[in-house]
Amino acid sequence: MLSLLIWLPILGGTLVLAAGGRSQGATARWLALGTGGVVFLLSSVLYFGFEIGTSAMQFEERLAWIPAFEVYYYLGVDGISMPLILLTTFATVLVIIAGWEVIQYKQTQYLAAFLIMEGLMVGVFSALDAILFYVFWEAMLVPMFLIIGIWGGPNRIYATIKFFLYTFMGSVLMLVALIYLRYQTDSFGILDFHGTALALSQQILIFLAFLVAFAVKVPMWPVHTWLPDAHVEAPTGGSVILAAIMLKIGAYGFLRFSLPITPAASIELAWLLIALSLIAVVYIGLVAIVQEDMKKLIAYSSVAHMGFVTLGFFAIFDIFAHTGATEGSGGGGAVMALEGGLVQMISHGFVSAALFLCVGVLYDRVHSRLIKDYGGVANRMPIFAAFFVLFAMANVGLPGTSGFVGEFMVILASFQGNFWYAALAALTLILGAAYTLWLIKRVVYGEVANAQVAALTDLNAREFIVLGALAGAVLLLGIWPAPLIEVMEPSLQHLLQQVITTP
Amino acid sequence: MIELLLFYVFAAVLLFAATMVITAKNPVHSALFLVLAFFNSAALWLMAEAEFLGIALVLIYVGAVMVLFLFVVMMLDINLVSMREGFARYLPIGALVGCVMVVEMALVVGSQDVNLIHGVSAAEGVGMSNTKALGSVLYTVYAYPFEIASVVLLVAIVAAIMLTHRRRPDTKHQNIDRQVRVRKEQRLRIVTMAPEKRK
Amino acid sequence: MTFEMPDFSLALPEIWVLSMACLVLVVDLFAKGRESALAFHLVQFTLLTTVWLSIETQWGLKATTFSGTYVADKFACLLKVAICVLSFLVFAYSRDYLRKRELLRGDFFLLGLLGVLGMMIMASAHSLLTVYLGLELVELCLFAMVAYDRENRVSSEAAMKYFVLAALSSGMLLYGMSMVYGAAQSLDLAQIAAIAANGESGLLLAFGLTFILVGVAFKFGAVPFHMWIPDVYQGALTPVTVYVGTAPKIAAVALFVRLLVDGLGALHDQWQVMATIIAVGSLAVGNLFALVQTNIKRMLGYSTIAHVGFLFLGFIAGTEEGYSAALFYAITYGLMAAGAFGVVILLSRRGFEADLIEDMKGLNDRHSGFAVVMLILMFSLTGVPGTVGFYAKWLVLKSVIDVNMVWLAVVAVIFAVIGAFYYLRVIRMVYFDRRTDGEPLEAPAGLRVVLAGNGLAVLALGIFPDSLITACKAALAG
Amino acid sequence: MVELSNYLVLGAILFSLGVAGIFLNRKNAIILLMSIELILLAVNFNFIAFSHYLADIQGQVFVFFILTVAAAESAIGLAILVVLFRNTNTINVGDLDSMKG
Amino acid sequence: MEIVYLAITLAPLIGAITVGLFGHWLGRQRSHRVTIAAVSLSCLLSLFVLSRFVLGELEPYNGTVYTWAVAGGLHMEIGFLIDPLSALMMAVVTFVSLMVHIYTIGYMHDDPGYQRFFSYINLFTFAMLMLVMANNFLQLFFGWEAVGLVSYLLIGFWFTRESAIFANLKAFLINRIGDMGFLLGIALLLAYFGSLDYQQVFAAAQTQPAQTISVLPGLNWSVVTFACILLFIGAMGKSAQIPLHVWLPDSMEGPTPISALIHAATMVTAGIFMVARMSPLFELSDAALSVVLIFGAMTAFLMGLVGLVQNDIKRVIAYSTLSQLGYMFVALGASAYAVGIFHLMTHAFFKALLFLAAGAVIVALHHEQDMRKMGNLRRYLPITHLTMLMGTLALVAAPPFSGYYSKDLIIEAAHEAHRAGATLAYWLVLLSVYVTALYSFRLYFLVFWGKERIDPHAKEHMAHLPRYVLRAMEWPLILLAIPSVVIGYLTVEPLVFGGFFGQALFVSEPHDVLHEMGRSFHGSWSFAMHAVEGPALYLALAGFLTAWFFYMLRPELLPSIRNRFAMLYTILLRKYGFDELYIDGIAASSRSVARLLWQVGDARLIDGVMVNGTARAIGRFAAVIRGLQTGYLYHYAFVMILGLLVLLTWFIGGWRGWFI
Repeated sequence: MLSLLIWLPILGGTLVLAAGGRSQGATARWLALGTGGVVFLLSSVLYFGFEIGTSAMQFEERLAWIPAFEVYYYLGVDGISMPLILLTTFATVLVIIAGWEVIQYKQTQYLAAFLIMEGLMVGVFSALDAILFYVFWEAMLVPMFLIIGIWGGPNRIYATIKFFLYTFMGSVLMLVALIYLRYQTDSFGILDFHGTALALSQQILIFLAFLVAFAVKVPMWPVHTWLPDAHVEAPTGGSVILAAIMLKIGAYGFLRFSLPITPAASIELAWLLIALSLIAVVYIGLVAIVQEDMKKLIAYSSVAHMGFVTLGFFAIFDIFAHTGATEGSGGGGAVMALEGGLVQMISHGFVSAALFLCVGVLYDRVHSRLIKDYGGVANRMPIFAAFFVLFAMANVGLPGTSGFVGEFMVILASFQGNFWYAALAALTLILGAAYTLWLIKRVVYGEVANAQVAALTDLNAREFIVLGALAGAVLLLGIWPAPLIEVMEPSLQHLLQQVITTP
Repeated sequence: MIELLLFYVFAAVLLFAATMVITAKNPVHSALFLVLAFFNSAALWLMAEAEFLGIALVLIYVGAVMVLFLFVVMMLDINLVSMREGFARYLPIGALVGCVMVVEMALVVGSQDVNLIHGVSAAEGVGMSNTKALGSVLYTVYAYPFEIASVVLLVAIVAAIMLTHRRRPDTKHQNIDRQVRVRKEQRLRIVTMAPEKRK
Repeated sequence: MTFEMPDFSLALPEIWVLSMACLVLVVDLFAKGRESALAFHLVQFTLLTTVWLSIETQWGLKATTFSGTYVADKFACLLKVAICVLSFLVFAYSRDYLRKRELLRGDFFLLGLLGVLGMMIMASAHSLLTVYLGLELVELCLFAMVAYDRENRVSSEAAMKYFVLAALSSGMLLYGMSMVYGAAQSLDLAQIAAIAANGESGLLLAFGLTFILVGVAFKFGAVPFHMWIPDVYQGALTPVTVYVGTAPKIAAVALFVRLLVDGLGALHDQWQVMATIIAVGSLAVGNLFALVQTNIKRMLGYSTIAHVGFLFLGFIAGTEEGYSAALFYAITYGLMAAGAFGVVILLSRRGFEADLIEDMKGLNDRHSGFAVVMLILMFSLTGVPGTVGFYAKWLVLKSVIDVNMVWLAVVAVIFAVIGAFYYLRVIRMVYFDRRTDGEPLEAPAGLRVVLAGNGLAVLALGIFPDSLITACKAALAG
Repeated sequence: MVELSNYLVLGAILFSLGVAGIFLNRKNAIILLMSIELILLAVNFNFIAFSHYLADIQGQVFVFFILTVAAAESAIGLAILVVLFRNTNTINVGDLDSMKG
Repeated sequence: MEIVYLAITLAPLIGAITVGLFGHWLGRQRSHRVTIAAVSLSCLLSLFVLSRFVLGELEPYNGTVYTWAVAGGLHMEIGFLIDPLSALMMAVVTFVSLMVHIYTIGYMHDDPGYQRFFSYINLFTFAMLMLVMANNFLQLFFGWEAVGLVSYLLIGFWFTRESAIFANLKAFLINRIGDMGFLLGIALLLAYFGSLDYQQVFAAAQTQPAQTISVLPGLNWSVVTFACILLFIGAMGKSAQIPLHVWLPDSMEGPTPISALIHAATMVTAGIFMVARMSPLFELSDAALSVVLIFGAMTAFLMGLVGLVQNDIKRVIAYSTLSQLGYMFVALGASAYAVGIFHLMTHAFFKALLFLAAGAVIVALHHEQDMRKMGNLRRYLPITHLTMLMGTLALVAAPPFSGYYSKDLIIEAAHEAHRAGATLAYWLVLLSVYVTALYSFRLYFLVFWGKERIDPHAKEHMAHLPRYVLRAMEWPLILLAIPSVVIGYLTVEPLVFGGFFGQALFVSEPHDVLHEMGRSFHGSWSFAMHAVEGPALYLALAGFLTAWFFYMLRPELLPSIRNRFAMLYTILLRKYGFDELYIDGIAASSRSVARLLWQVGDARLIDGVMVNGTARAIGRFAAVIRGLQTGYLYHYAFVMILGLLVLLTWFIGGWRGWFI
């Protein structure tokens, strides 16, 4: 099942490339959409076939891959990774539709790149062998590198090389750490790494190696500067995938690697992570306010939102210290912090994707991302404006939208650790509203600013479907997040047990 | 004792010649000093009971290789005046590095531990001349290297020819192939000319 | 004095190659007319049959013959296969290039084939003497090939430099060998290993070892014995550059393994530190110098140096796994380098060498298939997973980490990141810089197929690396 | 009595001279070739000395092959030199710097 | 009954969605019918529920609708708590909302965003109902934010107006500051009492009221007090108390029905409702109650003063709203929760009435809001005039209008309360009575009496106004005027003294001022007669007379008075400088900090030095060292020899022990 989700899109992408070789654009497009759609439908099997209430890996597959070094082709999902896979397949379909007629230059390559990337991302989320994971993790960079570099904006080369080197730098150290872990545990199985007895000094080094890799991906302050550049230059689809999924992979890494493998180091260094997260929330929130480029603004807002995720992940130790139990006594407690972080990841996937698509809609018409080139868009594009405002509100974290759920849970939970965590994190209520709504004010509202805005036409059916689907997801998750949280709860409980009980 | 003396004499000349090889102004002189060095070496090798090789060195090197060198030196028309500029400038650092190297190497090879080395078996080819001894292993035990050496020489021939042999465009030569295959039309060209008109 | 008749059947691959070389020599002399097509095809045929022959006669064995100067084992066999396959690729790329420049003569392939023979001899060497002779055979062929284009000033300059430096390094190697001989009283590697293991005359052995290491490092092009690499890579004709850059690296692994592992493996402690110095130097110099290059051949030359630094990590580890990792690295590197130069050859035409990185511009617009090949190759050289280059790096890193030299691994990966930059620059040219004026590429079908196959091999090994890893492991086992 | 170390030290000095010849000489490429001969000569000394003191013929065999190879090498070296001279009209080592950096 | 409660909330939601999505196809008339039907249903059902409570036939209901999420054993649910308090609020909300719906038909008759507007106000009704019906903090917060959202959308309803979209941004942001406190308060309660459910939190708070939280090392605060203050910050935002009040006057940029519904009658009273709802918590903390009391009193007085100098008709009423909200908080701060809610109710009616009446004037004059361009309108808009007069009388607390009952009780309660700040509060609210009367009658006289200063263009427009428009606006006025007049008289006894709220409002024994006051209460009528004995009536009268003197008798004196009190006048005109502080001070400085962080922190330090700097350094270094590859053969050889020497030295050094 998981293999299918990985290889089907890759195969599809290759076929698309082949089809495009004969310059049959339409065939390639439909082929790409078909692949994306089938994969999405298949991935829903994961959800409906998922056994709730257990933290064990499900849909496992295990084959010998490099027997010479006991590397296995070992896949499986639990409550942490399954929602992220769904997010991936969902976002890819949207991106394919969104690139339908906008991309003119080498469209087949564009679509193929996204499909291949989809497979690789699913691979990252489902790999249970460290080497397999690393292979997917790195390989995923390649399509994104190309997407930004080929279809990006004027400064795309700087942005994409920065993106690649930044992330590459982070991940090679992780590779060293993974090999070192193999040296210690005699296995490359991620699950075998969990709960390995390591000395604190070793743990700290491993933790730092992981930290570099994941922090860059997340991205955390101060290694976040690749993100605004990459986002600004990337084509819409690239931004969407980057924001919706790639950033999640770093956070996923914290859950899958840092916390369970090096719990002692995590406790030791939690203060650092929390500090960085809070800096991300406040500092980046402020920086976002003064952005003049819509995409940059949203990119910064992504960084700030991801700060919440990492805050949730690393506040658990303080929460635990205060409440003394993994659940219950303090009302949610540490598990809620983890869940909040994870929900925030999913939600941010939807919301940031939607916002980038909105910017893309405008960009396709006006070919500018600068805020000052807009104004009064609502006059000409009322339906679009409605969507844009809705997603902006979700970005602000308004209850009833998905953006609220994670923020709410993280703030509630982190308060149980330390008042100041929650207080600083809650500043996002103000900052987030400030930058998002100020953007809305300047772009959507007001008099029609110029002739280009006056010439705007409202959404076409294709754009409407894409944004509508996202809007549905955002609202559904906001109004009733229980199904999602239910799925992740046992896995996170289990994780927490590992982290807390390991001395 | 005499042996030692001889050794020192030959060695001294050898080293002098070698030094001159690398410092002589004129490459012809260098080549000639190299010949001198080879002669002395051959003498020393004879002392070390490597008679065949001593002779071979003289024959091969002095007789063939050095002649080749001289030939090339003569063939290439080199401006000797400019050839030695700046030599003194690099001498100190070069000499220093060379000395350090000699000292370090001598530290090892000159240590008395080295002199403890002795053969575990007495000379195999007792009663056999050096040449014969060499020959008997060369064509049996070392047949494989011997064959390789032949290939090496083959390569040298091929390479040297390939690199230096060139068909000069201005020299005339026969192509018998073409001569034989020639056809009538190629030999005889019938030219029709417009009749001359009288005005 | 006893003498056993050698078992010629064991050395069948070498004998076959040599016979065919002679045949080619003769054939080429008399069948000049058709651009040496016959010689070319004969050579290629020879290489392919040799692959088969090597596997058939030598895989799974461990036997010596020719009075112990020749050994047939899995290591030798694997190396021969790799050498032949790589050379096959190289000749396939070369032919079209040479034809376009009217340089296509049989002696190119003849020398190439004799060089292959030399490498095979090195692979199977079991005596200092055979090692040396094999090495010299290769070198002599390489000298000639680097100078192959007689009218080319730069080529001859490169050849001169290469010749002098290589001779110097041979001298050092020989000096080292003489010391080892003096200490072990034998040229046979097995006996040397026995002497080294029992610890007598350690001083001379170790002294000789130093010189031998220098000689070996030179063949690899490791810092500080790397100075010839960029000039030779740049100066030689591109086909020669590919030839120099691929199979001889594998032969160098043979040199290393035969001399320093099979022979002086017991002195691993002695050479580990030296090798570490060399490795770190190579990583630093290779990557940093490559950053500022504009000539892609020169850039790839420096990148070779960087890769050699990586490869050395496997040796440093000093474990069986480490050696096999180094071997794996060399083979896969050869494959990648061959492909990369193949693309350069593809882009060049008469009067235009396409050897500047800039010349890669707009390749994607001109032919997306080759662009993908170049992409795969560059990412493979970078070490991105999904391509075989990753496993090469992974294995050597793993081997040093397994001997608890994590710091070295960290240094290596940091340089790998720096290195990524210049490979990305090539990809940038291929994909990001658009050029509409470039005409569509045209190349003979054979070249295309081989190039595509080369790229696919890098990718396929990147997904299923196990067979090659297992083979390398088996080659070094026992 | 001539000792082994005498030969070896002689070889070492000779070797160093050859090496020095290569990097000291900045003008004449032919001298480089001769320096290489010196280096090989030094190595031969070592082999012969060891062969003598070990009473073992293999050293001499090795020398035999070195002589062979050295001759071949000289041939190719001189050929390259000739080619170089034809192309550049000089064998000045200092002029060979068209590739650098 | 669950189905009824669900119907009450869902009806407006369905209406909102229907009209919101399909309003374009439905057309105007069908759109307003759908939404009005929905609200009518809600209103009728709410009144039904309320009546059952009044009759004592219904037990309070506390139940879950669905589980929103379960996290770490914490059940987060959507559920209803229906008790007399929420029933009353539901009735008020839906009734006023219904009136506004009807009124809107007239008010918005020529606006292109007609359907959108109806959708919004239906949505608002839904959100407000969610807020008041909540049985837990999650849902409370949900409603809290949702009403904020609709408020944001409606203030910016005319989104092409720069001032409107500025105002809505401002409203949202200021509210967010409050929300931050509110959310932290919820988090604090959850952290210490382990639940989000009202009942459980209250129960836990009762059993462990002495818990402390260490905010800074060595600084321990009482959890309950801290939580209450945090919650009150939320209330300050939503109910526009000083210093978070600045958004409310600006929110008048929205259409007038909105001002009536959201920014006078319902949403802004959410804070009051919430504090009343939290009475079991606030009762545990005298400190928190004092804070409430003082902030309320300050707002009541200071904002009333600002109302004196406003010329925009809606702004005057807006400041009046601020002031009245202050009153309500005073009541809450004095532990007289029932009085606060009572005033909330009466205020909802008469303030909605005032706004709608003002709106009628504005529409009639073709969107003219400046009172200086009105005057003598009683001739043209008789019904509006009459209803507005009634609203004004209710506002100034003239007995026996509804406002009298509630306001007088507040003054009384402040007088009776015994906590810190009570005396100050008492004097402030008393003075405010004078101020209220002054600005109310100023408005009344300026608009309906005196010289006619109407723009001729507007006058013509007034003459051509369609009849249905006027009718649609007048009916709600009349319907609102009735409760404005009588509701106080009718309900003061049961609501305040009759224990109608039962357990819904909790007052601890020593705080129970109402009990004290109840002893001297002998029926509504005698309470009204009682007015002559207190100072409030005379103050109100004085206010009326002052207004009459300056605006009817001697308007020419005004400029000289203005000049004499120039300083005070400027302060009032500048609204104490809060806007300047926020916009030019805090917002501008945080923007410059942000720019600094971006340009220097991100661009120059992280990118410039760390990222690009490293790359550049490596590149430069490489460019320099490439010079080492000179191209000269002898250098190459030399480097090789040096390499050999290094290795040799290493080896010999190791052998001879040089490095040890």
